[in-house]
Amino acid sequence: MNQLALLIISSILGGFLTIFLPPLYDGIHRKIKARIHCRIGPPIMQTIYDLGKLMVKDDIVPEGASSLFLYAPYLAFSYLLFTSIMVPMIYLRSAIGFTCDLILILYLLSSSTVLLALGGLGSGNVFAYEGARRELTMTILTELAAIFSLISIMIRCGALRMTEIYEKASIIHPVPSIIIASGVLLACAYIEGFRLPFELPEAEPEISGGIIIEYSGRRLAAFKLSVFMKQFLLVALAVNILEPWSISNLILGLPIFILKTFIVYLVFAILEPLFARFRIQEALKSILTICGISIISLILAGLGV
Amino acid sequence: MSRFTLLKKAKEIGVITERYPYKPTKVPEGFRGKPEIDPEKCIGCCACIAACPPNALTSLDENGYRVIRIFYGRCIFCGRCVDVCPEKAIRMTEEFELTADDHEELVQEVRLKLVRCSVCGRYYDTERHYRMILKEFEEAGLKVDPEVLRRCPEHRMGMSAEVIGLRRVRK
Amino acid sequence: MIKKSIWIYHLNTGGCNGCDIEIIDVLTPFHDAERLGVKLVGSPRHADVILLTGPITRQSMEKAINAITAAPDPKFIVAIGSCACGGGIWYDSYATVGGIEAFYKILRERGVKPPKVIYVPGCPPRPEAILHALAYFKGLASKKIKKRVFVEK
Amino acid sequence: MRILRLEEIENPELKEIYEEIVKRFGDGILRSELIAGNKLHLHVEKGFLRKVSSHIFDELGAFYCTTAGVDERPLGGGFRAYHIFSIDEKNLFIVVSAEASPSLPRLPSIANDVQGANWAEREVRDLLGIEFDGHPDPRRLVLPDDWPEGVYPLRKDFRYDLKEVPRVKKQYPMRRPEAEEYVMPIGPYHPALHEPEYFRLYVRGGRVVDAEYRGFGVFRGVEKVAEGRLTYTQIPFIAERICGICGFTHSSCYCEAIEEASGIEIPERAQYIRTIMLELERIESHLLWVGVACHLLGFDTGFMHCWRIREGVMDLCELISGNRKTYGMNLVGGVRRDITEKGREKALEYLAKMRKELREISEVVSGMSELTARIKDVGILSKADARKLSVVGPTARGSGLKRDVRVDHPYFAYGKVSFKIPVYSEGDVWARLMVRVEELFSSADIIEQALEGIPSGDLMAERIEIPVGVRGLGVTEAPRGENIHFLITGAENKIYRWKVRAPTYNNLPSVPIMLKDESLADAPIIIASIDPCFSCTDRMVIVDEKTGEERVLGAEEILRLARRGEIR
Repeated sequence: MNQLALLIISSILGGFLTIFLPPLYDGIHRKIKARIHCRIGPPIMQTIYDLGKLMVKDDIVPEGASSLFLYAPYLAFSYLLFTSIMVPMIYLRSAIGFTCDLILILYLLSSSTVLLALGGLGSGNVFAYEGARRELTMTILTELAAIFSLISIMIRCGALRMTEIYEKASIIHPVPSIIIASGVLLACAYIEGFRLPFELPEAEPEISGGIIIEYSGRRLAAFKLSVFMKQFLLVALAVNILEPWSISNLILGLPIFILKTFIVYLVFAILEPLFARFRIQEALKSILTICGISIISLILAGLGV
Repeated sequence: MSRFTLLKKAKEIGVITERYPYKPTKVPEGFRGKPEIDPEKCIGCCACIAACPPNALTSLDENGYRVIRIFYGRCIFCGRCVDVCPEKAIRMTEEFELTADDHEELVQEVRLKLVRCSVCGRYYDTERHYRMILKEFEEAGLKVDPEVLRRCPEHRMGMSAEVIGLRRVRK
Repeated sequence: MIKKSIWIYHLNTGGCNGCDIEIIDVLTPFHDAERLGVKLVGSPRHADVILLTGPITRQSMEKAINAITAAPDPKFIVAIGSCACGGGIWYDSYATVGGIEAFYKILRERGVKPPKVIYVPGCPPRPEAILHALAYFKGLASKKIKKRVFVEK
Repeated sequence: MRILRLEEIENPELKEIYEEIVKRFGDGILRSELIAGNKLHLHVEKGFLRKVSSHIFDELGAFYCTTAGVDERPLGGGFRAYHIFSIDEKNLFIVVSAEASPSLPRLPSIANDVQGANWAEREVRDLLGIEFDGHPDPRRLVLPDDWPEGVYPLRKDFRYDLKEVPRVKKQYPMRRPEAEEYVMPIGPYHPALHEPEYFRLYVRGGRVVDAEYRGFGVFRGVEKVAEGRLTYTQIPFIAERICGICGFTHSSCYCEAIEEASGIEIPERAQYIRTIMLELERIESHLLWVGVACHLLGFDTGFMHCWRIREGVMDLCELISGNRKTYGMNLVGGVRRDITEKGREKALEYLAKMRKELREISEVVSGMSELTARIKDVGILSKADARKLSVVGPTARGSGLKRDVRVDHPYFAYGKVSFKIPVYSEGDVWARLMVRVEELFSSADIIEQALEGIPSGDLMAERIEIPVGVRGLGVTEAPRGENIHFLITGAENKIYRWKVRAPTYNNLPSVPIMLKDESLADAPIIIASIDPCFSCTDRMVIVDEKTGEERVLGAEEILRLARRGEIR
């Protein structure tokens, strides 16, 4: 019984972390970015305020928007919330775990991105169309890289179940293939978070916010939160595979997990202000390079390294 | 990677943001802020109104008063009114925080009493201007019949200097 | 909640760029409006506060109405600069509507409910004046101007 | 006015040119006069207009400046179009004018010979109703689509404050996209522009195949208001508000024109002060542009740092003039404020700091491969195209044309300082960026020299009298290029006609050429690369209101469009 309670608590905590940590990290991100710009920057809670405000704002549905536009952000959000329960973050087991759950996680992650892009398309706005086009083009390659690296992790650990993978990983750790694979996952997380130089789908000066141009109010909040959550889940997956020993530690699990993700987001925040936006071709080229690296990890995993 | 010098640079410069509105800010000397009419000095001559490029300064004669009105919502803060004011009654202040909820709040009005023409009873000039002219005549050593000066320009027309009573007072 | 996070949309209705540049200036390191929770957005759909500059030219009027109606409630307008507040030096030109009062009259005629407006005169207003308006909106600063009438006794 | 005799022209080069023109088109020259020592005005017979213009443009190697239309009926004439040309290497201006009859105003178009005249002639047609025979593209340019036919706002019988011009339903004839093309609107409200302007890009497979511009959204009726309401001394203030970035160059240009026309000699100190303020304004404008360019390319850190550096020049201007922008220092006959010792010290201190910081920033920017990849070999304008369209300023200098008013036609104190004019031949966005960055350094040089050599003395000319009915032509180098003000003085302290040509007016027609075959993502930076200042360009033009359903307007309109299937 105790085990079950723990399981439920950790799952709820996982969902809670997935919803509240990324906006907080985004606040820190903005603060650091501001610091590199030599200015004070917003309060750390700013992104949470922003999302809270969007909740109370009017939600305008443009005339003739498709049902995808209406439901995509909520759907994506619920997909990701579900995924957050499946991904073990601070406790080894998750409430919903079964054989091949990794495949479902992957599926949910990529379909949430596709949903968001489709939602943008559903608004009928030409800028949203352009943003969604960019998003989809990039997602295909990014997901490829993510899939390759997850497969290489599966191969190396010889398991298909998240919990087993973590168990195995904490035993064999550290091995090159897993380190590379989780590095690739982190890179994917960076790209999926609409961060410069990959901020193409939103690209305010080019396409006025692109994919989110028609969203407002709660839907915009759900949209933004989904993007944050997706990035966070990828980061969570990656850091726990990269450094899995804390996950089974009941007391230190939570603080160490937060510390790990914080460090990752810190690096993200320092990197972003140093880049200019890629053109789509260049973005694809660099994502392709990341794909190549993920294939290397695949080969290494196949070789058992 | 030259771009990483940006980090060094940011550290070197530090945060340069001013803490306004928590800390007040200072404007340099000679700043052209909100123009203000000194109601005690204004004589209602309307020189500023003729000079004002956007017509932010207007005048209107109503109910025995001349209303000199300045609307900051249209003012371009050029300071031409200050240049042309003969009485130095307008000055540029250092105020620039002109946030308002209503455009009526962005108004300064100076209502000056008018004098009537002694012939037709029409209001024609401000009392202050009238008194000033009288004083100027006196200072210049010219004597003038105040009753004649109290005529509107129309009824003063055609009167020679003698009739107006303009003659040098012998000392 | 809206006072903690102000997303601004910049709506130029034929201004000379002076105010527009000062609005951008407010976001740059010296003034850094982001510390007050202000963020510039590219779509009126995301806007809480519309910063309106310019005397509203005949041409841009329809577009301005579109942008204002596209913004979700609750929304506010901050009229930046003397052109927006009262038409500026072109208030009576045949090609402008002539400031926000006249513009609001047209809005009312069309049955559009005009949002509440805050006036920020200046040509262009200093960045601090724009910050003051935003701070006033947030309740951080007080109004410093009121109508003054002098009547000669 | 009569025909000038050769002896009356002192300038030897102008004399030679005049002699040649008289020899070739003797009968066609009806009258001629000197607007100033180096500015010749030829009144030609209608039938000779094209020949004379192409002679000046092709054989004398002149650049086309602009065309000013004037309603001269109250003066006892008809409608007149003044085509203004400048011969840069010889520091000469030639104005060719022809008169159209008041009842049926028609003139031959020179736009086929002088491509740059395309827009200006359309503008004159819109505002004054002069028909140009043989014009290649006689569509409306400046008037809104719903403006009724036959109402010409610049005619003298049109009241400047007439707000109730009826609206008619009509559509602007934009070209419809072909199969496989879709339309990408940039504007009217686009974060890259900050002004209500509209570019319509025709995109095929992510590449721009064609572009149309339908701007003129910042029409405020400047010229008409100035003619109708304002006096000579008030006009510098409206001129300054033509543009909030480069306003001082407009008011200086106006003052230059009117001072030259009335023979007012402004004190040397005032000339130096104007020069210093103009260069401070250039620094402010270029830093602004470099920052915005960084922002458009997604490099916000560069944007923030450029504007951080810029803040210093704003403070400096505030110290000197009493306001951060719209300095309000110019008056006809001189300047209103002096540069104090404190201002001088601050300026020198700032310039040294700016040089250092700017160098650091440009090193970082040039080392960023993803940024340079987006501006090198992008948006190319060839030298031939640049010459054909008579583009000006950094746009011309980035395409290998060495033209700069400050050197070609020195004014104020520019003849007394030495500085470098950067010229790049690549013609891409990178070249235009580099021109601006290097100009920042030469501006600093100019200010330092001017502060060094500034003489003491008065600020205003003693005698300010403006004769009635004389023509004036002022030219200054704005941050964006050559700025032209042409005016005719009038009675009662008012101006009869004031024509403003801002640099962007000549540069904008080159944007569709630059955009061709470029990727859509680069369109904003290409448009921005000419540093377009729409408020300058549109100073006198009105544009389309809601022009029927087809127009791509705000988000709502885009939607409507999409549903109609125009966007595939």
